[in-house]
Amino acid sequence: MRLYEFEGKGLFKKFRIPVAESYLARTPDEVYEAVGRMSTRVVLKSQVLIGGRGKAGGIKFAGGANEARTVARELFKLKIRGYKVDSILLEPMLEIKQEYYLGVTLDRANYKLVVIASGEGGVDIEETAEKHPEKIVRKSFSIHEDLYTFDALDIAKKIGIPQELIKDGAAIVQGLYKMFKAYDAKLVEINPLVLTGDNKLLAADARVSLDDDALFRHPDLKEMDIEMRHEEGEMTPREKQATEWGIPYLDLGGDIGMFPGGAGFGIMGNDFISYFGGKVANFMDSGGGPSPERIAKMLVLLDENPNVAAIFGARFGGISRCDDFAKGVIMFLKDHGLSKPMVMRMTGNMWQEGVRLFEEEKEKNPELFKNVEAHGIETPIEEISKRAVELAKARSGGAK
Amino acid sequence: MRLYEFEGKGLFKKFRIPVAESYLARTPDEVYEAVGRMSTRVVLKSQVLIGGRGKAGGIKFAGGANEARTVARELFKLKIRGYKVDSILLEPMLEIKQEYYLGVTLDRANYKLVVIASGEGGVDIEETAEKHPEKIVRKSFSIHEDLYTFDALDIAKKIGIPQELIKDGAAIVQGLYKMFKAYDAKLVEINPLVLTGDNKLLAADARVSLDDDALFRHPDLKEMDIEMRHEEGEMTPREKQATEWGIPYLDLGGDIGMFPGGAGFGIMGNDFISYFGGKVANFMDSGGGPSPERIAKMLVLLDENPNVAAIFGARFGGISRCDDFAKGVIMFLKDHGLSKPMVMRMTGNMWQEGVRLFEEEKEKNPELFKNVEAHGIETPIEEISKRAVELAKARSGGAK
Amino acid sequence: MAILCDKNSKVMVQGITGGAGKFHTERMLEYGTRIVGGTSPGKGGQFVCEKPAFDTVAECVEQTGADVSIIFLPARFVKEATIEAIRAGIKFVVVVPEHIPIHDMLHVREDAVKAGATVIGGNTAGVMTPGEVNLGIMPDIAFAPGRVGTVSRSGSITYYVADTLTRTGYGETTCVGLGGDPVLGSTFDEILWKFEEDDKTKAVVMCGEIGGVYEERATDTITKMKTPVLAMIGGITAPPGKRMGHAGAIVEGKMGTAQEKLDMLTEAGAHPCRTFLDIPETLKKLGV
Amino acid sequence: MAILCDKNSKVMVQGITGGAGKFHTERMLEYGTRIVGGTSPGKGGQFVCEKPAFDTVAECVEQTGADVSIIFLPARFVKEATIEAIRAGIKFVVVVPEHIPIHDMLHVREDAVKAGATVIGGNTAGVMTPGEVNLGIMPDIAFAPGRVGTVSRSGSITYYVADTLTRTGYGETTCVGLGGDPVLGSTFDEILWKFEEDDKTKAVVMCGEIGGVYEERATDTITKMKTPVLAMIGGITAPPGKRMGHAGAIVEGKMGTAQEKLDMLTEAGAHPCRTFLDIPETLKKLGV
Repeated sequence: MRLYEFEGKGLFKKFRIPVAESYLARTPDEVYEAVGRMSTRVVLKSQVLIGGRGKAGGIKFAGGANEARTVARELFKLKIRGYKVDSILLEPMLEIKQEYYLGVTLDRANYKLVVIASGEGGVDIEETAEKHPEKIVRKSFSIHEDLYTFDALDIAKKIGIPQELIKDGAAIVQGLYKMFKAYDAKLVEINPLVLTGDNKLLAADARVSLDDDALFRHPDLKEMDIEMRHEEGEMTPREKQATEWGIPYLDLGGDIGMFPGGAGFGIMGNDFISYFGGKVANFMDSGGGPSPERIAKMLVLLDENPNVAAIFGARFGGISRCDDFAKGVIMFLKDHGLSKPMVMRMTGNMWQEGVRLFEEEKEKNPELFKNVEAHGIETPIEEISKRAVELAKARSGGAK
Repeated sequence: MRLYEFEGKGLFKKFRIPVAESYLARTPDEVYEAVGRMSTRVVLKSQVLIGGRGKAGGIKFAGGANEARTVARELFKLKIRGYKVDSILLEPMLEIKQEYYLGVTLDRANYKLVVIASGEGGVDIEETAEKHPEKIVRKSFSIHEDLYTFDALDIAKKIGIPQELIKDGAAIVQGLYKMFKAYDAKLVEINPLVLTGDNKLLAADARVSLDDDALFRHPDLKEMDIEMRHEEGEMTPREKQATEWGIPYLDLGGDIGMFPGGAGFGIMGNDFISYFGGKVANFMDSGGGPSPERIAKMLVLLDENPNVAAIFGARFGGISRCDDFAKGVIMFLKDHGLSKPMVMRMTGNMWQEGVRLFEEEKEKNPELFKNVEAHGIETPIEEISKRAVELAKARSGGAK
Repeated sequence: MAILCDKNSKVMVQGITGGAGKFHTERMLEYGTRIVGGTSPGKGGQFVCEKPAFDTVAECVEQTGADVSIIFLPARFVKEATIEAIRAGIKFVVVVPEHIPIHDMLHVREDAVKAGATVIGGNTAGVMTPGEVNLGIMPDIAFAPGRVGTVSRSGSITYYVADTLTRTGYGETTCVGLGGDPVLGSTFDEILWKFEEDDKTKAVVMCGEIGGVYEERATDTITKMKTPVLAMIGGITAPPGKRMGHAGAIVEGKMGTAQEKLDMLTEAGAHPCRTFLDIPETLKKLGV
Repeated sequence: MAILCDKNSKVMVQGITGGAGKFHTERMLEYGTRIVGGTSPGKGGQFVCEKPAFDTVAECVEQTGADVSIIFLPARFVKEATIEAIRAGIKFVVVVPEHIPIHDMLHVREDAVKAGATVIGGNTAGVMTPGEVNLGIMPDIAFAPGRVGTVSRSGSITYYVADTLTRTGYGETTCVGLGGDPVLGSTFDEILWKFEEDDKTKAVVMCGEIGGVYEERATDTITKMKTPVLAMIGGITAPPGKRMGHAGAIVEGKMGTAQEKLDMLTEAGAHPCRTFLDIPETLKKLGV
């Protein structure tokens, strides 16, 4: 879960990482009021869950309450790479002598925590790492290790924090590391860490990403008004609908509706369709052991998508059962009806039972299955993929 | 620092170790009032910082508010091994099916934390350990290790907690271990941990001892109304005086006043006097690098003690300086005057300077030094010890 | 022969009394997996499919001689359960549950490395040694004993690959699911090397996917291997950076696009495959 | 020869710019101790007695080649300072401050054992190798080069024993203060064994005291030693259980009364002494 800058800074305070005094405003009038209380020139920072907001015009400056309100009105209309601006963080404009970079993240390949720091902050750290690796300081730690003062001092010195401030710098490094461990973070980043005109170190931004799977350990986030949320950029109406139903779903723009099993083949099925000359309309993941209701909802998403010309279904029953899968498909056919041609394959756990349920139902009501071509283990998935491409071409061709 | 039972139980709650609902009362009337609110027979437990209060009559039972007040009046008059009863903890009387022992402590010789548990609680655990070592479960951990559920379950099972409660038992073991680490404890002990008539596990007592040297890390104790304190049993007026002055001091009953340097020779000097046939009046520790004022106060304690027939002084200047020592002695001689014979030796860091200060002062005012026999490095400390014994015998003999 | 586990493995199930634990214990037993018992703290003394449940792994190991463990427990208990198994001397642990907290897996990995134990998962479909052991949640229908090993991040891909190998007569030695979680107990290189050391495995199919970091770690090992490696990577046509269900499938910086992964593996000597049907064709060319 | 440090040791002082650090740096230099620099975080670049101060031990080691460190810092900083020295490759660390939190010392000990480093203290007067190195706060007057090693919990006892050995012509190889804190970086047995391995040390005087646990740990080692061990224990006549200033001097249960300690050591082969003057007499009898 990504945190907003103001939420991240709230956590920073808990770990004694210095931040500028700030106000959060949700309307232009709140901006006006808050800036009225501040005696300096202010910076207005759009709160969005994505980097690069500066380049996208999400950060502005203003000299007084009136100007700030005018600027805020524009910011609240902004969309930054799909993210709406719901709130603005107001901070006094700082005189900046130097910008540093400081972050803690995971090195998953080596199972370590890594502190990354640089004397050149405020810029794209990945670019610095690539072009000037010598300007990047890296230190790895085991998950059970503490980051001691001496390591923190070493980092602070290596990135060129002035001698009289290295103890302050070290305390920030230690604070950030502690926070990373205490809150099951995947990334905590201060970019830039600034040296101000009056010789203080301040975290001028906060980028914090926590492990969703560990949020249950951190009920105190709620007490800090940090609500659990899904990371959402701009969503299509169908993506919104899928999210409400708890189904991982992405619109991808093609004409073959993908109705897969797990995420693994969900991803690779996309490649197969492409390989055989088609283009998929979506990514979707059923999750492990989906209920018939969920299966039915997945099909609703596809059938009601006007871009979808044909549906490609694949189920390899592992932890899931093919009979449940078949029940879901039948539920959909009965309750909703299928308007698009669908080719599908069912195998794995209980596949014969699934096929039997289909045949039983088909015997009672053949009309229901008029658009369904169902296969079992005997047909390779490549054949199913090719057939889906054919079906889509036939239909899209006919529709044109 | 030892905690009172009620303080220890306060910490237990923080670590979800179940304790009985309880009230703390500081007067018989508070007892009356609290018991009025409780609907069961109650136990009145004297809060003292020492074990064995049960045997000493510090734990009583009562059936109602009136009886409880009468019992409380007696308890408040009690002294338990020198400790006054200032407060009483009131708890409902429990129906007890079984008593267990559970503790976490340090194994200093092996640098480990040790969990000790037994199916036979409520008794002297050291006796059990000696007579029936097979009834004691021990598990050692490194300081950086957590105590996982599986280890806790193993302990709970081995001491015979009923199968349906082993998860509760394990949670108590884990809670106690976490508390030990979180609060820099030297000992945390539940004796007994009881299985109640309604099949619940409860910590019926709490014995907690924290590391004085780590209390700076636990300012939250103060928020829990646990004040830092010195461990004090019954003190003699002189011990109280010394405590106020910050001087480690014990009255030991003999007639030779000990005026030593560090605690090391403070202890061994006692043996020397004994070896040469004398008996010391006290133990005292100057602390490292004592000021002249402190030196003077140490002598006041000895000179004003009527039991002291002679004073034995020894200073080996290490981190302390003999000139400071000499200055302290001179300060005392001038401000207070010495009424007892004193034999002393000064060597180590700046001893010649110390001796010079004595000679200078003696030249100006010989009367001041009439009771002082001062030696330097040339005289072995054994000779000084023997001389102290002689001086005391002469004086005590004369006084008799 | 097989890697990681074979018909002599004495398997225990952590979480044996839970819904998933019971269901899969029964399925695994049906396949012939030698399940000797399991654990369920507080439920020691119960039986599942006539196999005894214990409160702790140590007891189970002592009483049954279990040497392999498979975990069916809620994610939040996995860290301690895995470490418990390792401390009790188990050298191979299969973590089926998904969504294990990442920091927990770092602890697990350290304990495993220290003890010389192998952990696979979380979010793995398990390990299948056809005809001997079904250790996990894989559908047995896809598998047959044979001469190709497989290792894959995804369960469904494992099934499709095995289905293809079975159908074309190659069959499988062992099929390993690494798991779909972002931080895994074992990595491709480690499993590949076990196949390299297995006489019966004549080729290995490794299936990675967009995102994650473990495919990249495999290149050195592939260079050193004599056994041929066939590589598939899912997500070649996926838009980079869009979430794909698996948390592990978020492209990490410059690393991890599917095409880059496939190129790196090919350069290290692996034979790239685009569809499952490419696999038997490649094996044929290699004379496996 | 000497144990732990000798005239070639390059000594650094952690906390060199503080009051005690400065004072003792000067004293140690006067004795001839080869102090090469020190640390004081935030004060790198300053000089004390013309020796450079650095921000970290790693820098100091890199710039000066320091191989021994002595710590003069407030107790709460000792854990990290000691671990810092160990991680920077220092193999011998002297912890002078007292009242180190016990749990901190457990961490320090683990790090030291892992790195094969020796830590003595806290609350030690240090180590003296007469004529070569004064590493700590001992008054040099008591010491002279010679053939007996000493190891003691208490600084004052170290001085008295050395004084006695010096006066009677035996002199000392090295005098080690274990320290008075309840949990110590090194134990009697470890130091005794270093003396056993030192050719020049012909006998060792060990002085323990009531309370604590480290005397008991020494018995096995004494049994194995060829070098004779003389043992003194302070507190023979102390009432058990009453506090004696040193936190370490609280009798722990059945263990730790002075007489019991002396008996155990005697049984293991040590020669008991009651006064300092017993020491030269015993040495004479032993033909040292």
